[in-house]
Amino acid sequence: MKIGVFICHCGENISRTVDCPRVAETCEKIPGVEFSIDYKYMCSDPGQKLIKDAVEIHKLDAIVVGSCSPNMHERTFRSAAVAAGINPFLVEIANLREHCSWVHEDVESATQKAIELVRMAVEKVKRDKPLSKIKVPVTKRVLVIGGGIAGIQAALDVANAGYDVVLVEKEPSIGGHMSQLSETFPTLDCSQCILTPRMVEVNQHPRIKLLTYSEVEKIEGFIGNFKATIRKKARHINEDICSGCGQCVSKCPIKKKAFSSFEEGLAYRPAVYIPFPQAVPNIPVIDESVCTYYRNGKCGMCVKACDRQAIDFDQKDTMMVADVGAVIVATGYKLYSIGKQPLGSKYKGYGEYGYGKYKDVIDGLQFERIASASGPTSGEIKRPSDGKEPKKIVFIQCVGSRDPAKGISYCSKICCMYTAKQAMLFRHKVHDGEAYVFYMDIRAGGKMYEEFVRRAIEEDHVNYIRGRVSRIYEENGKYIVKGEDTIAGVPVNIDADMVVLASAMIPHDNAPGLAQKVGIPYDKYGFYNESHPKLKPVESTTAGVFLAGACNAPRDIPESVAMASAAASKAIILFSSDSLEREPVVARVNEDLCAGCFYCRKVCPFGAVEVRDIKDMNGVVYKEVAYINQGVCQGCGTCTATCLSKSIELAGFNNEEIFAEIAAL
Amino acid sequence: MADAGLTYGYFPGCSQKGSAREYEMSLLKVAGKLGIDLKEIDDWSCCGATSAHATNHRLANALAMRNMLLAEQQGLETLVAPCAACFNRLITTKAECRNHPESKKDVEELLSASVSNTTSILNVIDLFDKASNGLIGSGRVRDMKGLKAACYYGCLLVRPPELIDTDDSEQPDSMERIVKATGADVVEWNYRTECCGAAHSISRRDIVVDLSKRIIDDALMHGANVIIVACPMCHTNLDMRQRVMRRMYPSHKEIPVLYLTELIGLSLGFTESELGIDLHYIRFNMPNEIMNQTAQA
Amino acid sequence: MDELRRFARELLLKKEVAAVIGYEQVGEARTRPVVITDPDECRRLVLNEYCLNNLVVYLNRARIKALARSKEGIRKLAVVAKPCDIRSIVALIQENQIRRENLMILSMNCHGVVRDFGCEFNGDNLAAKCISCNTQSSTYADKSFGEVREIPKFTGKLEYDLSEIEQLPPSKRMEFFREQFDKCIKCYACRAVCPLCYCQRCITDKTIPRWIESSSHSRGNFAWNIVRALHLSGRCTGCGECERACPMDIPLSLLNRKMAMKSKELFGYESGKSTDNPTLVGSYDQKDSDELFM
Amino acid sequence: MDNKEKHIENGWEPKIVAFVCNWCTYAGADLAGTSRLKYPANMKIIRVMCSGAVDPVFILKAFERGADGVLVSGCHPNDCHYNAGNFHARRRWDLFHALLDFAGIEKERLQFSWISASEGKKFADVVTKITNDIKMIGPFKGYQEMNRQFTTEFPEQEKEKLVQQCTEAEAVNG
Amino acid sequence: MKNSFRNGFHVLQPGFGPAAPAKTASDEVYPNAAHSYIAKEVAAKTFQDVNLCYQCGKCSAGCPVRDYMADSPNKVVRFVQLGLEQAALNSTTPWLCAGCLTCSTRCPNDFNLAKFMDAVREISIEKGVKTKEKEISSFHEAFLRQVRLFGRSYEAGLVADYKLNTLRLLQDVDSAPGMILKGKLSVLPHKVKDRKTIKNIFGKTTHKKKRNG
Repeated sequence: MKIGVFICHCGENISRTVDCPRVAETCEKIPGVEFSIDYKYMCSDPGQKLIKDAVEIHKLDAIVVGSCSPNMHERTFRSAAVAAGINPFLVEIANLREHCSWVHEDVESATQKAIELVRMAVEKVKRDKPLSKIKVPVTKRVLVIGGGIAGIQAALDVANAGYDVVLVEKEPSIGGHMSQLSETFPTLDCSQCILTPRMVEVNQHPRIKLLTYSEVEKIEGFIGNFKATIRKKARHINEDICSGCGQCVSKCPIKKKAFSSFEEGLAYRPAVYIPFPQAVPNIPVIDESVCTYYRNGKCGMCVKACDRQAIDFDQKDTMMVADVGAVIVATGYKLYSIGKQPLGSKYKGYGEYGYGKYKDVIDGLQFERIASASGPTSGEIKRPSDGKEPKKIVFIQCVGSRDPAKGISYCSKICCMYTAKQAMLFRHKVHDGEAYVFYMDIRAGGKMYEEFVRRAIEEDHVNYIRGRVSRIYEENGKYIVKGEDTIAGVPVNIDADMVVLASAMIPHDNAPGLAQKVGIPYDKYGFYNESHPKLKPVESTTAGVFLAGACNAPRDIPESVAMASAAASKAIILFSSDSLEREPVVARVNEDLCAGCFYCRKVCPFGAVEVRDIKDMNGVVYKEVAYINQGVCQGCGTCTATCLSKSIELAGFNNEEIFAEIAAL
Repeated sequence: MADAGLTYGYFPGCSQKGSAREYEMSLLKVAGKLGIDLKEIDDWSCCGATSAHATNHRLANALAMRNMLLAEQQGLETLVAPCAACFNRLITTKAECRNHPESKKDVEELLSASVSNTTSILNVIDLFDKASNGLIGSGRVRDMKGLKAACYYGCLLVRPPELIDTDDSEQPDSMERIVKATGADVVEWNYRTECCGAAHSISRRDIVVDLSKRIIDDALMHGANVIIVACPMCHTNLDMRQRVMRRMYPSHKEIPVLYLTELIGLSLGFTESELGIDLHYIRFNMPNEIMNQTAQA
Repeated sequence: MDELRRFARELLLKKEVAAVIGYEQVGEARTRPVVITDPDECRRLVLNEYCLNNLVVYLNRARIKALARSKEGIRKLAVVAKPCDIRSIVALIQENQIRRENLMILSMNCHGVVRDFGCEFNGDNLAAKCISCNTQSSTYADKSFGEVREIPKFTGKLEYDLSEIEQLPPSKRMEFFREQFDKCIKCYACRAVCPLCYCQRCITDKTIPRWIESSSHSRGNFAWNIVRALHLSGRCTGCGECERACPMDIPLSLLNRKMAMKSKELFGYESGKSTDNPTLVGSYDQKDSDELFM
Repeated sequence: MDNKEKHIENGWEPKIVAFVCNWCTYAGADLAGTSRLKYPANMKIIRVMCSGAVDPVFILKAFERGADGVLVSGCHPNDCHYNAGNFHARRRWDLFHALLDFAGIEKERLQFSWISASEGKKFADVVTKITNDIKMIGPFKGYQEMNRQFTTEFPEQEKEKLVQQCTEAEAVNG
Repeated sequence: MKNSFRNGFHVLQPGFGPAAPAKTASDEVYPNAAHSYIAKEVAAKTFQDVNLCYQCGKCSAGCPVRDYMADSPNKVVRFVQLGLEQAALNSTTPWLCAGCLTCSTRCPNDFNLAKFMDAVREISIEKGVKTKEKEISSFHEAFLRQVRLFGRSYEAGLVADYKLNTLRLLQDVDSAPGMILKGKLSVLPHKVKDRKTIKNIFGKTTHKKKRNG
């Protein structure tokens, strides 16, 4: 085998600390090296031409490039090799820049290391085998996880492009948090008025299969070929028969046992309930934990009320499998739990604010419900404790957010805006009311956002006080809010009738669990990581899995919608061809040597290992061996290291190649 | 009755030998009854108190560490510091020396000795809540029903949160648990962790009287008939300063202030003079129900 | 013993099993493995303190496997196994090497075996693995024979004490093991008797690339013995056959025992306990110790 | 004079091999470069796809080839590009490390770390640490003694000559 | 007022707040406040960077003695952040701080403000800045004198010492007899045996005051 070695100076980036000519000279002496040269910019056009010419003149079979990290220019040099007629997998990169010249100062030792790095690459390339790319088919269907506004938007975009969508929502209805909101900033249009048409469209779209009250159990496979297992939880209502008349709901004798999570705990709901009037699908669900039937086998009022016999107490959870080519994760957020938390909790609550202890200290979503025309107070601002109209409300921003001491250092981004909106709504509804907002900074970056906040201050006379509140306590039915105006430098104590805490957006508790099922990384809070913060904001690091909305970071509605459309278009791009090309770095089993212990199968994270029977002359199975599905294998190589008889090899990183690298040390 | 053999080191603190004499009396009585052996550190010295850390943090570290060093040398693994301020000085110094080797080195040089810094420190609540869980209930001879106690933690018993892993710093409930075990009722009130002015007791009496008055008024407003404290400074400010309040505010309503140990002591059957309750400025009158109980017993 | 013979004979007569693998007596204090296919030969079977071999190793031998693929359609083999040997069966089932339904396990209620053939069975000569045995009988077997008797108290002395070696400083330990491994002549008897060394081609026989240097010098010997212990860690059931088979008297089970202890300590895993357990290698727990990792 | 100085005075520089995963640690090492962090030049990296793909025999081979220390590094738990490769690796290393420890190989010789793609600083710190650790305990005498059985038969010049001959032979044979 | 543009940065002109004496504050303007003496000194004493404080004011909002302070606690932090040494050292706020840790407990960015106040107070002693809160400083001095002498605080001695130094002879004169009667104010001090160590500690830690004012 004739090997060419090409050492790049990278301008002066490498040659400043590595004596490139000497490296090239020394490496020429390595057995097998036919040709060796150094050049100022190997990745430039003349540099690539130099490689091509050398291949032609010296009849090279393989090349080693000593340059920057393979993550930078491996692709460049591989295409140069292809242009010169060499298999792209007979190219090895010695990382002389990031791993050598940039991190060392002494020329002698850096040069020595560079030589050794090149020698390792030469030894590896000697054992490299030509490989060709693997083609895998694409299933043109998308799984959207989460039916909030982001999931709805993504599902509609993909479906309207002509592809099938499976939309999975864990609650009984789609709509997400947006359906709970009263009015939206900065336009103050009614949230449900703009959302419900979309929800209905999802339900009626022929290409969207809507699975509510369902959760993703696991996802196997890889880009273009995922297999999602979905658990459809038992509603105890036959969805095919139910007409959504609501008779069962009104007859249910359980009135005051369960709080409505849609109403954020401000109202009760029966055991059989539809979360909210505009729910999609408009089908009730029975809550086993409070239903009398499940507790003592009696009652059955709902059965009597239903003239279509849609109640099915025996309904069980069902599992279904969906083959999809791409996944859009749009699982959204929850609010920071502001009350006192148990000792040792990840996030420490605000004992000083008394949320949970005082009924009229509420969080942002609770206020949305109170202000919403469809809410428990029909849109009239009333205190949860006694139903009286509060005349003085204090809004506190940054509760949970920008508070590393409580566990979260990020800015929750939307609270400045929604607090301004809520204060404004209060002033519109209670004309003689006074609203105070304690803030640290007002972050109103966005179209018409700053103007909106100014309007709250200038037109609606909301009192903005710069300072964080230290403590809230109850005295004679009033809530004493102890603050400080840090601009005037004076203490401010307000006796409020109600306090609204603008609590931070945090990921759902089970966000890490879902991430592990889907196979995507997440940050320390549980927000899902994008592949690149600037250039790949909607891709996860797992190919074929895209992110939309607040599962990635705190986002408001327009941003979530934009992100959802972006994620949808990424999926649609993926579906534009019928098959995908994949790197041929996959594992193969030597069936003759395989002892059939199937440790490989146990360790494979992708379920790529299948069982293959080896039969004798009589057709009797005498041995079972492992077989690796080339389409499913992602090439991690965990099986190769686990295999006791060393019967599995990972193409591109086989044991012989690695041994050669070690031997070259 | 109690598991014998619970032995702890005991760091009294200066007040215990003077203005808070009754705190020590009651603590030792109660501990003895519950089978907890408190071994006073031999030749302990002042922890430095506020004055040291307020003006000279190296001095503060050295004074506090000297006592922990003595405990180490005398084989006492756990120290009970009944005074909340002493407790705070000890845990703060311990943490600083743990987190900052340079501080530890400095302290060791000042003391001319090496310190392993492993002594664990308990306050009075820890002692009764954690170290001898359930002992009070079983040994109770008097039901303190009829007392409506306002548990006053003050500032240093449950702070700083990073060094207190036994209770919440904002809504603590460990003292309430102990008080309930004596049979007394607890009231929900607002000033449980507000400061009484502490070290300004002498130098800025005006502040202390203001702050303490607010605390007392809030306790009264929420229906308390006794305030329970676990710190000699809190006691001084809340008990002794009521005399000044009476002079300044003629409408001032008095409320007795008991040490936590005194309350436990009463429920364990000790008399008021055994516990030193008669040394308080504001007289504590036992509610009739409890008196009757005692008569029957 | 008679019961075993009768039972084995029945099995063969009824054509329930293709063969019975058991022990036969040879001389006063010695047995050897025997594979019986003729019902009448069952009288050769014995059960006693000299049944040292772990017969499970034969279940994976190609020729014996072939017996159970005969045209008559009998898929079952019967094997005589001490309760401790049954742990090897469990391990093999976990590793997909044999199927329970193709196996008839004839167990004995064991009260210990001798350390080697030719010794008198008493406390002095008790096999090392029997010293702290807690599986005198097995519920996993199809049928057990004999009665449970007490194992004699060990009164002999072990040549090497694991805890003593653990106490040595690292350099001394390395010296000790090098000395021991240097005795190795690469006869692979340890591999041949091990029921869990069933690979078609052992890692040490692979030449491209050469995983383990096969000539017997220090470096190859060290690598071989380390890799052998590694491949058995979390799998070895402690039957001790390797050490008994070693002609150079290398204390091989020291490494195996240490790894078994570590598996238990780190992961709470004991090999050959139950077929329901996931294997140690091939499974993981997110809560596995992260101590090693910077 | 402490050990470290003694070893260095002899002009000895440790030889360290790192097996790192492609996705996290290799990228972390790249970041150390892009951030121009400095660390000793003793370590050479061998890239594998996942820390789960590192065979323990690789490490023995590295020692056989004269390595004084070995580092294995991959993605943090739960961050594995392949979901679980590093979990399997962790178990494997827990066992292997215990085995080598028992066989008398110093703990410092074989070290493990989790270094993510964003931890360039950590990579530099880890390399520095392991290099210092190895400098402290000195050359891997135990293994070198075993190696000597081979190398003594081939003095350095002889070896070079042999390589020369092989090269020539190869050139002739094509 | 001089509005200077040094190094292209607009340099802050302090002079706000009643307690920052205009004369001293406007004289000391640090183009790079993080390198100012006071910020560095505070950081060294407290092991925390003063820029941890992001001026939310939660400390001042919860401070029990806030009402008696001219400068809010966060303002003193701001002085140090800006390097306004005189303003920080002349403020009475650090002296009024009772060390109750309410601020430190609630600080969202884990800035230990009580520790910060200790440091500022200590620096002002080191620098010989005399505080207007003379009673408080005298009390601390009197207290430590007792500890230095006896190893423990000797309350009767302390009160006498304090009164002599502050000339507040009549305060609490009514309490003392009661206390003595109740045995709460012992007439003789409890002494520590090993007073050598105590003396040694004091000797090595006492600030070398520049008594020139």
